[in-house]
Amino acid sequence: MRYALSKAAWYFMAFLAAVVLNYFLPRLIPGNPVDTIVARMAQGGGSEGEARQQMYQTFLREFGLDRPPLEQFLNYLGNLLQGDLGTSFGNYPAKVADLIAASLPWTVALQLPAILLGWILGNWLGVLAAYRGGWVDRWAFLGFLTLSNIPYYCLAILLLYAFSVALPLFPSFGGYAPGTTPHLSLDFILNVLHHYTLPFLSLVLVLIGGQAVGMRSMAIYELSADYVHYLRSLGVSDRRIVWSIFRNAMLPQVTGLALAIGSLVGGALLTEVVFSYPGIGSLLFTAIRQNDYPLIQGITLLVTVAVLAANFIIDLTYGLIDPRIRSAQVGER
Amino acid sequence: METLLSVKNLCAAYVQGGQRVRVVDGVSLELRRGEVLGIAGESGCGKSTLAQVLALLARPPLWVEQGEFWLDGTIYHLAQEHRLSRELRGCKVAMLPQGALNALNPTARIREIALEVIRAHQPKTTPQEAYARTQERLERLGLPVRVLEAYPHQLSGGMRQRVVTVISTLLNPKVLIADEPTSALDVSSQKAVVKLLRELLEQRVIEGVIFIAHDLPLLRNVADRIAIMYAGKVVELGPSREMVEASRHPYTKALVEAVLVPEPYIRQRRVEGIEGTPPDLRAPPPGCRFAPRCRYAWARCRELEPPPFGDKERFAACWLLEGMSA
Amino acid sequence: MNSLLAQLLSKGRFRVSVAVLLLVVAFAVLGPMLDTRNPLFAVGGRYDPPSANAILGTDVIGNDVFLQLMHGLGTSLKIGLIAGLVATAIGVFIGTLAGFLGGVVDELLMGFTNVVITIPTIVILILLSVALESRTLVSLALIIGVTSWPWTARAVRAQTASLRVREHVDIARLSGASVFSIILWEILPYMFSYIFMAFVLQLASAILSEAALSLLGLGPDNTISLGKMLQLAIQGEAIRTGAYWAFLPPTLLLTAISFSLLLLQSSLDEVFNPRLRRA
Amino acid sequence: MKSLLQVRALSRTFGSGKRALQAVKGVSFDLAPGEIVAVVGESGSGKSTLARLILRLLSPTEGQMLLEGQDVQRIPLRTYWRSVQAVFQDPYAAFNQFYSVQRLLQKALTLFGPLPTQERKARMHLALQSVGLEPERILGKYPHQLSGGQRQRVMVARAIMLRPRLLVADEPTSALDASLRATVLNLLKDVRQKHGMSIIFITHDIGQAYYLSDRILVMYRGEVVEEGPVEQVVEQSQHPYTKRLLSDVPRFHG
Repeated sequence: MRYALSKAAWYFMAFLAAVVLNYFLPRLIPGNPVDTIVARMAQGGGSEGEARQQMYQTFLREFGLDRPPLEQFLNYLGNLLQGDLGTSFGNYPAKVADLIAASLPWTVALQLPAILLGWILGNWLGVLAAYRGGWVDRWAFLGFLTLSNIPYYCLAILLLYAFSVALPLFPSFGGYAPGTTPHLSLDFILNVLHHYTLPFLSLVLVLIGGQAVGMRSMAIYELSADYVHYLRSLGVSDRRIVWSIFRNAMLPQVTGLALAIGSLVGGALLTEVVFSYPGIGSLLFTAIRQNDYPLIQGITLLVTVAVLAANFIIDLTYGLIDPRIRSAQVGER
Repeated sequence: METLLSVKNLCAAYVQGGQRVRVVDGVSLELRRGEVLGIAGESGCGKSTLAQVLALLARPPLWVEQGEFWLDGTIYHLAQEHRLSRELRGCKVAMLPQGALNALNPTARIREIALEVIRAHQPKTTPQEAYARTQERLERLGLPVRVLEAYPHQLSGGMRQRVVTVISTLLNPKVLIADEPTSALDVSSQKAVVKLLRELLEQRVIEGVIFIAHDLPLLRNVADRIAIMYAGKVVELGPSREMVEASRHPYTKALVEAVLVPEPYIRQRRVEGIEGTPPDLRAPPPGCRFAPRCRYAWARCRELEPPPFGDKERFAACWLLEGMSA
Repeated sequence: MNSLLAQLLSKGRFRVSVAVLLLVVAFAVLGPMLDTRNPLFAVGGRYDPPSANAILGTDVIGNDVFLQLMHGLGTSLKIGLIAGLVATAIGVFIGTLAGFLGGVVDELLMGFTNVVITIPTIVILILLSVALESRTLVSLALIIGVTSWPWTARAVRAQTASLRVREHVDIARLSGASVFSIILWEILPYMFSYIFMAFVLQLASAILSEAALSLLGLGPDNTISLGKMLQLAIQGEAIRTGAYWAFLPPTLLLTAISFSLLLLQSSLDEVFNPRLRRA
Repeated sequence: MKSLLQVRALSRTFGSGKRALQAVKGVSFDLAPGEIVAVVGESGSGKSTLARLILRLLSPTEGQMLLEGQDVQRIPLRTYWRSVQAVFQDPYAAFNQFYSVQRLLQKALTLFGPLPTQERKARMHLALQSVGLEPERILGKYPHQLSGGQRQRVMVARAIMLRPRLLVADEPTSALDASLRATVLNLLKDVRQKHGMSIIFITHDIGQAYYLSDRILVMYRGEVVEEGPVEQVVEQSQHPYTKRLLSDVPRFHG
């Protein structure tokens, strides 16, 4: 219990640090931030005249620049607690929270299946390679290594060029055909899947490679452990031994899965950018181009919270899964 | 007495990078039914490698070059049968390793490990049956049943080693190969493990033990007979008491003399260790391998390898003994 | 030491990765020496295909792709090098201090490290980059370095903590050595191979981070880098218009660098940690 | 006779709260100049913690130590370590594998501040010779080029080169083959004879304690449960723990 509380305390501090960073960094821009921001936005081709004036007033209020600094911060925290992330510059007067809510499902739908499938297939293939050994292992390992070492956005670019430009099998942008509105029909679903294939593949291949490389080396490491020799000495078959190894090696891999899910939102922003696929990544890309600070802040905060939550859950459950952690050592040596 | 296990002219070598280092060189031994045979020597004398070979665990880079292996009347040619049926391991010969903590899967409970071992040979055993058998065995040996639910790290060092002993003998192997099973333990835990081994022999769970250790006083108490190894060869063999009280080989004598025990004679004189180190087995010296460290060595020792003098019950390989009848 | 080198050289993976890296570095160092033209100066029209004039064609604004590649590669490598060194140095510093001193210092430093670890790097990168008025090569490299040390610190701490209780450290203390001298002479030599591998990983990840940031539109100003080339190509629709010469070279080069660095790391890992080798 | 070292109610606790572990509990004893005292105990008895406390590699939670009547807290560490040195269990681990014997010895000599090269050389040679090693052949060697016995000899040479008044030997033989143990213990005996230094010999092996020491302290769960001259403790032990310990040691002769 003390363990859980102290962990919670550390995570709360991390969260506070993130919020503080999130709050102060954009305010480090010299001068009156609202002036600067609106001016910068105007360069990016914003609105004119009265609309500009109205925006100016909104942001002045949101930033609360007429108040003392501490009050500004508390004000920000208050809004945050109510789920109010402010108003977007770029898509004025849309609320940041609404924009994010509209994009998030696309990101989750793209990444969650990719992470799960990549994790399952990758671990399975990794153990298989380690167990088989010989040339199977050598070539499989080389394959995994290649896949896992390609930067995921480079693979995305290569796939996009190969299968939608050079060989036009798949659409080259968007989440569904332009001009259609999302509705529930077989046609539309097929259309969505058609758009989904390439981005999904580009993620899943890299994930399989990474998981398999990790799992393989862990399995090989375990294969030379004393307890494996002991089981072997008592006639336990290699097949059964691989099972125990798999179980032992899975523990760290489970945390990997949780982390991957936690960092899902911020993990592959560029896939969406490359494929012009709707989602958080594309949203952020546009926000950065338009200097849309409230939106950028909202997204980074979301990414942080997701990662923190995943880490916190891992820390709490890891002790339950692994008996070795449960009994911490006392004393210096 | 009846012979349970015997090896004849066993040679084993590590082969790596084109280099062949023979660490077990022409060893012949017999283990009788109901007996504990001790094997002693300094580190690097080949006793642990011998244990690996006897437990049928030799795998590259360790190769068995030659040797007959008789077990309960059946012969196995170790050099050819590399994948020597895993059915033998655990069932006919079982290994009792040194570090019990590392020998047990850290994430498995003791009952899960026991189940794994039983299922390796009787695949249809249900967890309940395995549990009941292990429980019964623990009770019969006077060990607490609660260890079944424990994880390895939750047991004390001494208890862990006894639990490993029980797991190794779950399938009633004929021969137990114990490789320094007590070296990491305190004397009281040592005693408990030794008592357990005796118990297992008396209850006929196992029929013979080969006990490998560097600790002569311990072997003197555990083993019925002791073989002394030096540089891959057995240099002397005999009943435990005689080996200590009336050893023949200068190496055995030096080992016995270097022993420090809380017995009054120790404080009355200066105890000397053995100078020098065992030879490099990549280039063993010609003649007697102990000659470079031997007080009594003369020219012949450095040229010709001494054969065993005596009979197969009591022999020593030293030129000093030539002409002495057994 | 020599036997380690011999082991490394006998590994195909090691030889391939070192060869690729040498070629890449030679291209980045020698290229701009031989061809001194300004890469930010247009030499042709929009997406001119490869020709004698520009061997890899031109990009969306008419710049010579080959020339940009040489200079962009240099920028990317510089950023990777600076960021990798900074991250490794901070990580080693914090890790050894926490691991060696233990107690409250350890708890505070590791607490801090865990806070930094859990805040996603990309977030800090984005926020810092947004806040900067202008992003130079050096400032970008520093930002990447300052945000990516925690993993190194954690691993170095674990290693230090296990080295600290070794007897030669006690012997050094009994010879009157100071904390600083013990860390320097008794701990670090044992971790040298490990730190080098950590640096290789940091280098690779820093180069990729630069590319990722540039792709999001947060690359260094007034210069060209592999990431910025990609961003220009994507924004300029090079992929969809089939101007492969504008995006394939930086993509393949990034892949080759990342691949060979990680390959190098994995072959080093196998030599330094014999248990990973197959019997 | 005046005591060299007086240990008074020394305690050390690790951790705090429920997890607290008192490794050493109120240990007191005196050590005369030139005396060899063995501290015998099984693993977890706190004997190694006691050794580290005496070496001041660890600070006590309670208690006091006096070296020649002076509270050790008042003695600067570097001065203290000129008087109190150590030999450890694993002679391989006690070496930094990157440095030669010469460098190991030279580092130890820095405790005396700057010394002329001639003087340093002379001291190193003398120390190595007194443990039966040839300086010319050993000084340039790296630990992996030495045998286990040679390594432990070098560690003893390092300690006696500093001419300490007290040598703490923490299980100096347990990583060595049985055939080498007597050799190392004899070395310690001779060192005492020649230099008159006191030795605290930490061991789990009552046989070795019996051979080497004048007095024995038996430790059990952090406390000294029995103390006395060797013959008395071994032949007429009083405490049930000591009796059990002795009865569990396998008989060798008879």
